[in-house]
Amino acid sequence: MELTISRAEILAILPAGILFITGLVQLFSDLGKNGDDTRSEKTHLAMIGGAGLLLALAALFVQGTAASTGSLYAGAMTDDLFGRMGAGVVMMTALFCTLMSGGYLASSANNRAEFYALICFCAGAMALLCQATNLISVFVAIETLSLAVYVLAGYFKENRSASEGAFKYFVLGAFSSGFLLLGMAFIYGTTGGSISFSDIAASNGQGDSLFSIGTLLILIGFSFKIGAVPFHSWVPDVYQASPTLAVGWMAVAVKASSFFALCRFLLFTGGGQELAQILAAISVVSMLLGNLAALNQRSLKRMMAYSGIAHTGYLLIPLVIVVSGEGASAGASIPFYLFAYAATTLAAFGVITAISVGTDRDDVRDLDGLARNRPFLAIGLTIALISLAGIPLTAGFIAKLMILQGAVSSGFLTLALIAIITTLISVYYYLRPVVAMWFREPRSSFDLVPAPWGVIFTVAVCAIATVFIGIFPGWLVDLSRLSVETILG
Amino acid sequence: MDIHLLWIPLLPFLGFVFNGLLGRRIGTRAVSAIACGLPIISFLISYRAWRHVVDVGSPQHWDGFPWIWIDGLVEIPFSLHFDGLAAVMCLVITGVGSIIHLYSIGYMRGDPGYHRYFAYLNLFMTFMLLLVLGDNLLLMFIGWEGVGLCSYLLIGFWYEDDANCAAGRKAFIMNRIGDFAFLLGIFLCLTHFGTLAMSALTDVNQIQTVAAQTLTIPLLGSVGLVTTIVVLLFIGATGKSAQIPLYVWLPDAMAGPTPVSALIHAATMVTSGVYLCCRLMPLFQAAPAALTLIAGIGACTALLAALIAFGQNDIKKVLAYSTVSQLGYMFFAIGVGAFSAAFFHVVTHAFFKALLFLGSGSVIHAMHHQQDMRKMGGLRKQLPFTHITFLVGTLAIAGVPPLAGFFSKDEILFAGFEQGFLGGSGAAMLFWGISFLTAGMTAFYMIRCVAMTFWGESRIDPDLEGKVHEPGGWIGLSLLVLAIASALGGFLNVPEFLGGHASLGHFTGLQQGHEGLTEQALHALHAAEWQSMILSLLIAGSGLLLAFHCYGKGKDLRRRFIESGPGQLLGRLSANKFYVDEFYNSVFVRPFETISHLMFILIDRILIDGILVSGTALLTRNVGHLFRKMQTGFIPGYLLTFACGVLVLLFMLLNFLRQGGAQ
Amino acid sequence: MFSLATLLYLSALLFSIGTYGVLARRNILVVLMSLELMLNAVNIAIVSFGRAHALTAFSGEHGGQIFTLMVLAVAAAEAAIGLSLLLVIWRRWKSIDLRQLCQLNG
Amino acid sequence: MSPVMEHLFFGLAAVVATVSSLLVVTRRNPIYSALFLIVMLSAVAVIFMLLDAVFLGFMQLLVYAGAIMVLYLFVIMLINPRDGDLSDEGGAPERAFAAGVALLIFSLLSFAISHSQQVEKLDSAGSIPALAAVPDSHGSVASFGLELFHNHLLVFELTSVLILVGIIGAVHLAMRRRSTSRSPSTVGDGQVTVDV
Amino acid sequence: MIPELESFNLPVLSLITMTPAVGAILLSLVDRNNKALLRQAALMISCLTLLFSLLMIGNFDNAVGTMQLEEQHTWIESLGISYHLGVDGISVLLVLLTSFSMPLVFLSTWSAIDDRVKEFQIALLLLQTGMIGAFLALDLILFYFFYEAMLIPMYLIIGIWGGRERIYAALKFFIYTMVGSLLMFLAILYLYQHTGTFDLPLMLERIRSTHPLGPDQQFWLFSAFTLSFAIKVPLFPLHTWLPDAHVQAPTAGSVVLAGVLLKMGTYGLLRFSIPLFSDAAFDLQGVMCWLAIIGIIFGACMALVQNDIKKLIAYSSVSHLGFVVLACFIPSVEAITGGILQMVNHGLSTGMLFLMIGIIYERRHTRELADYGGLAKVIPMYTIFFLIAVLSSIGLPGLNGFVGEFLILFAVFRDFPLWGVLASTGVVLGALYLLNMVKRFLFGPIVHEENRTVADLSVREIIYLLPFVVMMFWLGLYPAPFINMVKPTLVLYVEMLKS
Repeated sequence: MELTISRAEILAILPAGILFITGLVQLFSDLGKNGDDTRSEKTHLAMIGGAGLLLALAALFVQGTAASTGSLYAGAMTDDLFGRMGAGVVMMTALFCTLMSGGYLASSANNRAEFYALICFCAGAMALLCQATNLISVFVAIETLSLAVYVLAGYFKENRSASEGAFKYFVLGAFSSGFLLLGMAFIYGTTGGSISFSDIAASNGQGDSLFSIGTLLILIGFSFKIGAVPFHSWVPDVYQASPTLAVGWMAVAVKASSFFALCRFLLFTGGGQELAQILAAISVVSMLLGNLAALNQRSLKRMMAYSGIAHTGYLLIPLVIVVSGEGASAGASIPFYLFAYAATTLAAFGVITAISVGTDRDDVRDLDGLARNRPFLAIGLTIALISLAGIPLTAGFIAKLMILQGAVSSGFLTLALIAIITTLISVYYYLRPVVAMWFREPRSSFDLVPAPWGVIFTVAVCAIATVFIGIFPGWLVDLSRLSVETILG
Repeated sequence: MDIHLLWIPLLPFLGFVFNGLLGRRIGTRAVSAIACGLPIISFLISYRAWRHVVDVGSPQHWDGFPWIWIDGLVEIPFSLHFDGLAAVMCLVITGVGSIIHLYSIGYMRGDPGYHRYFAYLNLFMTFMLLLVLGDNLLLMFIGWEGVGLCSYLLIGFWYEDDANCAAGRKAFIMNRIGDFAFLLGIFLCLTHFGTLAMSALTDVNQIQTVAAQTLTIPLLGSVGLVTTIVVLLFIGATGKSAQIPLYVWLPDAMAGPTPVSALIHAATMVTSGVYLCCRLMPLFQAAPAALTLIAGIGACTALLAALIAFGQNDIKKVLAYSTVSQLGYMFFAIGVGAFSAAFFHVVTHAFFKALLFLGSGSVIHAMHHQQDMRKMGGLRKQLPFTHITFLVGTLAIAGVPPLAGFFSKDEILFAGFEQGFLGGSGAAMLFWGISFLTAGMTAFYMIRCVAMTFWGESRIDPDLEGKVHEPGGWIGLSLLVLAIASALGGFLNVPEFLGGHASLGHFTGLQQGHEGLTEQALHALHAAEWQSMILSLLIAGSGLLLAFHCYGKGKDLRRRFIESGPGQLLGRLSANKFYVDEFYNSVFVRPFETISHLMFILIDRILIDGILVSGTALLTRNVGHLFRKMQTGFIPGYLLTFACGVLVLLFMLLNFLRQGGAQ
Repeated sequence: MFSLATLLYLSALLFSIGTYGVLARRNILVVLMSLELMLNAVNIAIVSFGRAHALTAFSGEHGGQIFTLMVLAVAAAEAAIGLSLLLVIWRRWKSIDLRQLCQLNG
Repeated sequence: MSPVMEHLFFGLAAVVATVSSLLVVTRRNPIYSALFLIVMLSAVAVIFMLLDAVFLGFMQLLVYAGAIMVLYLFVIMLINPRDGDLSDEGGAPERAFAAGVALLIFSLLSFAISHSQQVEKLDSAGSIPALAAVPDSHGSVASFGLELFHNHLLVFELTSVLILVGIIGAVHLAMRRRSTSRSPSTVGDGQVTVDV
Repeated sequence: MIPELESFNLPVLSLITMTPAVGAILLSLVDRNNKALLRQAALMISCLTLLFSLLMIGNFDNAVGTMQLEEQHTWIESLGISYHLGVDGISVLLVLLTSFSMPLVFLSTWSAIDDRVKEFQIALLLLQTGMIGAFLALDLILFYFFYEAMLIPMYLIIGIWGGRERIYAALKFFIYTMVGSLLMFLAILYLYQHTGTFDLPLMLERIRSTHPLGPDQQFWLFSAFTLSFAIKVPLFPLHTWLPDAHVQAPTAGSVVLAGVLLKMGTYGLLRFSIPLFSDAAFDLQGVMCWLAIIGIIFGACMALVQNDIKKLIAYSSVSHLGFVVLACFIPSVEAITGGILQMVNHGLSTGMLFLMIGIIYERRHTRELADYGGLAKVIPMYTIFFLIAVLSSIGLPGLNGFVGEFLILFAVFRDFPLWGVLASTGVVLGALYLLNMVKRFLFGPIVHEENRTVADLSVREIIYLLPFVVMMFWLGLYPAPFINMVKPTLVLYVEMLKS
């Protein structure tokens, strides 16, 4: 037995590898700085991160839209379009978060390289998670990213509520890891010792009750990560208390990578009607609870948390269809939705970051009259909210269109109807910030500091992307379709 | 393609546009010149067209352009038609209209809304002429509604006073109610005739085919189609021509300037209902049941209005009710089939009622807008000319030969007499009786009016004493012209038994000839006409005499009657217009408003907005609040939720699996 | 007695005990230990499955063991993070009672 | 080792593991819990070894009992809770409820295990000691290592990142630095407090 | 019609649709303090749009009843969505109405809006694109795009520049509209699943031939579509958002709302609900017509008891649009012609009324009827214009309102006499409440001293009111050219419905 690593394997690991190295470089370049330094913007860290992420993105798309390269590292990962898209979402998010970090962290006197490095490590793990094709790599990647996110959530350790949120996240996360692991154990056992997804799919264990339990437990593990009801409890608390940037990161990257992995996993294991019904139930409850609980929130971040739960519910609809075997092509809406959701959410969190810079406030009332003071930010947030509400001309609409189209054409009319009704409810709370920004007069007691350049850049790019995808979504739709088709080879 | 027909209505319209837009700038003199000049030119054109009709013997027609026109489906052109009937009407309108325009120069002098007034007046002429000339029912409807609009504007001319506006609005709405029925009638015509052209609606063959059909109406059962159409059109006419039940607006309409009352609310607009009936004579004739209804309503209106006129003290109100009463006469005539007589009365009525109104206007003008007759009296001395002309008008309306009213009224009464006694119709007999009685009452209340105004002792406000004097100029001239017309107008249509040729009736095509009758029958007819005439002369004469007595030497008689029980009752009812307005108010207007208000609060505010809309929102929010409360922030709770979630899902899955296994 | 099923029951039992610990205890330290218990319980299942499949497994004979090794690594890193978070909590609250951490809610 | 001995050892280890884990979750003082956890982990290591995973068993002892538990004890000592300082535990109803949930989870899992055809099939081949013997090299460092680096190289490398993240996180969270926070006056709501 | 232009083969419809949007983008580059330039530029852009619409009319063939000037490009191919525009008799007048009234609306905002001028002009331009696009779109998703895209600018217009209760009104407007449109969205997706296309002509054809819908399907789909449009109309009992929205919206918002936006509902009924699901439409004809009639009468009654002028006119819209809905559900050329004319008429008369109320509001800052009275003496010019608008709204023969009302009522009466009679009462009630309003508003004595010094119409105001008046007379006296444009389409349309 010889250790051989093929060119494809190197290429496949390259993006993640670049990210890990970038993280290390950032750590080293910040070594030995004294405490006062944490108030400066440290643009060089962002630059290193940006360069690394751009390199990683370049490396990611070296192979373009080429189909799967087959299993690499003895089935531990693959380098297919689906995975690349997932990794792409994650890395772009990481790029924007890195760019925004400097100004935000400096304002809270906590600008240390750890934040950047953790985001890079986390992004690397997520990229691998999107491409992982065996249980062990999925587990380790998930744990890596989770640990990084726990730390990011509690990054402001001087802040009581941030610590509280981080700890809640940690305890619940570890608890859910237990179930995830148990599920993996069951699957491993009932499929004749298979670890890689393709082996699992090829084995004859599917009909076994323990196998179903295993799939369900894995689903529960992922449900926790994506914040589906009833495993959502952490979401609002953590979102509210954590650093805004970390929340943006969680809201987009964690959810996106988990969804990519879950989708890949479910496409291989299937699950049958039983699991589909359970997923549908989770989806319905998530949509309802997320949207209803968001109605009365004052904290923007908390509102976004509940909205995130609701969006998880919407995103589960295509999974229901996939699992029920009505058509794998419905899965195509997941990459698209996540792209759209990433652009939209980043724009929103960019604005929330901008207003919480220096003050750490995120009340809806703090947006009063924003359209007068900062019309640019107001437009950005408005576009984001409109997109989240699924109103045309935005990416969110096309995403919702794809999901509902899938649901309708597979006969899941009830799900589609509930999605529609809850969307309607969501309009109310998405409009509240719009009302505050545009219809109310600025409150004199609240002065905004100028938004850091990274934030401005992020909001601009993401808002434009949201609208652009909303108007010309064709390419992304095609890409998503293609990517889902490549998973199964 | 006689396009000059278009100029008849168009010229006053130009006047309206010009005065309306620039009137304020160009000064009173120019306004008067334009406003009076254009109708006069219109009159001249009408005259020429009339000559043409007389000479050639065939009506003129202007094809116009398509108006509401969907090829093959609804084809309603904007085209004008000028035949004998229209010609006479046009001449009356432009003629009397021009005179009243001239009169207005004097009457309205110094009013701040001078140009506006003339603009409205011109606009009114336009619409009235359009009404007359319109070649189809819908075009007529433009004029129909248009005159209503002008009436509205002119009644409310002095809009600073709330009451005037209310009166204007009342007029418009009452008219609208009538128009609602009119419109339905138009729909029925269009549905069943396929067109609204007058030529089709008056075509006997077409009418016969339509007349065979019936309609089933809820509550009424099966009703003849033509009857329905005629009744609907007649309801439209009751609005415009102030018949029961829609007459209540006309007395209120006296809020407008007096020349307006003369032109619109006496001479022209209010008679358009009669004109409509005459226009569609063949159609009306095909619906005898409807005609009976019309006769009844006409007679009743005539009586009711006359009764009310007894108790009025406002000089214009008396004239207004007399107008209503005279209009009732006209409809009575139509009801008994005497279209020619009705139309003749329209013409003569236009003369003498315009004269009376203008006369009253002259008095009012002289009295500085005092209209209450109780504060007049003895004006004969100060206003001799007005007095004479007014008296001419009064005698004309009372039916004193050989003044205009005598001829027309006599014809009407004879028509009723003929149908009732010669034709043996019980209803017609009754209606004739009413009308006959009314003729006497007319004479009485008109003399009462003259007496209270011009005769007896002066009751004038001491402040005005000495300031009252005859208005000269245009006002005098107008009165003179109209007095002559009132005196001689009757000779337009002298009946055959008096040696005339009934020329107006023949010219308008409304008078049926007696060609079919034998010599003997004709003789009998003439005899009956003589009888009827004598009867009507008697009743008019007794009315006059009684009035002369009561308001001359026999004051005691009058006082005794007034103080007697029936007298008091009648007096109160009459003075309060038989409480009809109050009745309408409490039965229709106020309940409607109250119900609307209730609906607004109950349905809109409470049910829809409150319970359905806000209720849903509130429910959603509260459920959301509940979900919020579930988020306690307590870690053990979260963990427990998590574990329970796992449990539930596991249980669900195993349950599904078991069921799947069982199958 | 020493069958795969027995091992799995044992694993499930230990897992449930760990779950009980997490759910019932209010002392953060004990909760963390219970979490370790749960992971170990699963490890037993993985290793026994691996042993049962040792000669036929698709993924090589040591698949289960290697999986478990990774879990060990994860458990170690998790413990590190968990304990440092515990320290942060201790510094802020001077308490390691789980119930104290309930400022965030709604 | 003879099968009988194996059965005996297994039974012993299973009982020890169960009892000690029960003690872990029921002891009020975390020090006792930690100590019983060590016992439990050792018992698990024994089970691993009985399952022909010798190397793993040692790793279990090294990593868990050796490293992780030391960390726990270290933290316990750092916090130094005395008996009196120990916070109250939840009341009996809460504990009963938790026990009920745990019991239900156990019964559902057992139900699934007992109904699994796969497990049944594997069991029909006999109990673990009776299974076809694995090669001697099974579970040894060499063969374990070879497989690890051939089949699971990626994961192995990823684990290094995992541990790196753990270290960075732990350092960032646990390290006390010179106060860098803004002065308390600018802090709103009293949520941000100065590092101690 | 104009050969030179045709040979150019300009994408006229796209030009009409996109000009305002492009203009909005250009406008966003202008300095926000340069209000004059902003205003003039917006006006120019809308005039340009009007010019393009006239070009469209020039190229529009009156003899053809099918879609004309069609433009079809692939857009989102993978989702089956295409960029498909086309105009026929149903939409041509509405497009014209929109592009006709927008320049006037822009002109009216010159003095009314002084705060955030830039945003306002941009919002209005975007709104215009949305409206025109919705009228022209032949792809259901494209239609939905535009249909929803109108919401945001309108929402902002009400919310930012509105009255005291603007936030409530804007939200109510938005949510109400969303309720319907989201269900319609679901129905659109279902249709796609059923027919395999979003393209309206293709879908119609498939539903009528190869992919017929079952009765249940028809019922639910029809309900979903119609709910959406009924809210937009608004049909009783879904109307309560309208008074609030109107009262709170700034003048331009009210004008656009009443003038064009409400027509989206009736247009949608004509374009989508009825032809796509003609069986269900036929089955539910009774329900819809009764609702329309209740709307006519109820709206009138409500208008009668209002004290706020805008609210009064809002309720009058409910009443007037009841006629249109009624017409939509009577399958005859006359009725639908009348319906389309009535849409235009309502746009003109109510639009003008709102403009005029805006003018007086600028001077007196109140909309309570009780605060007015006696204005006719002070502002005679205003009074004349106002009266013309009111009379047009009342449906005075000779003005535009009558033509549409007549055709509708006639056709309804011919086919369904009872409905015809009931609906005709609206004519009487209309006169009642409007004249009531005029009396309290313009006539009577001057009670409030402030009213003595109100300024009469300025030249600019006359300039933007005059086109309305001209159109009112044109449509009232010589509607034939407009009817000719509409008729061939409707003949085909009714044939299709009846088959």
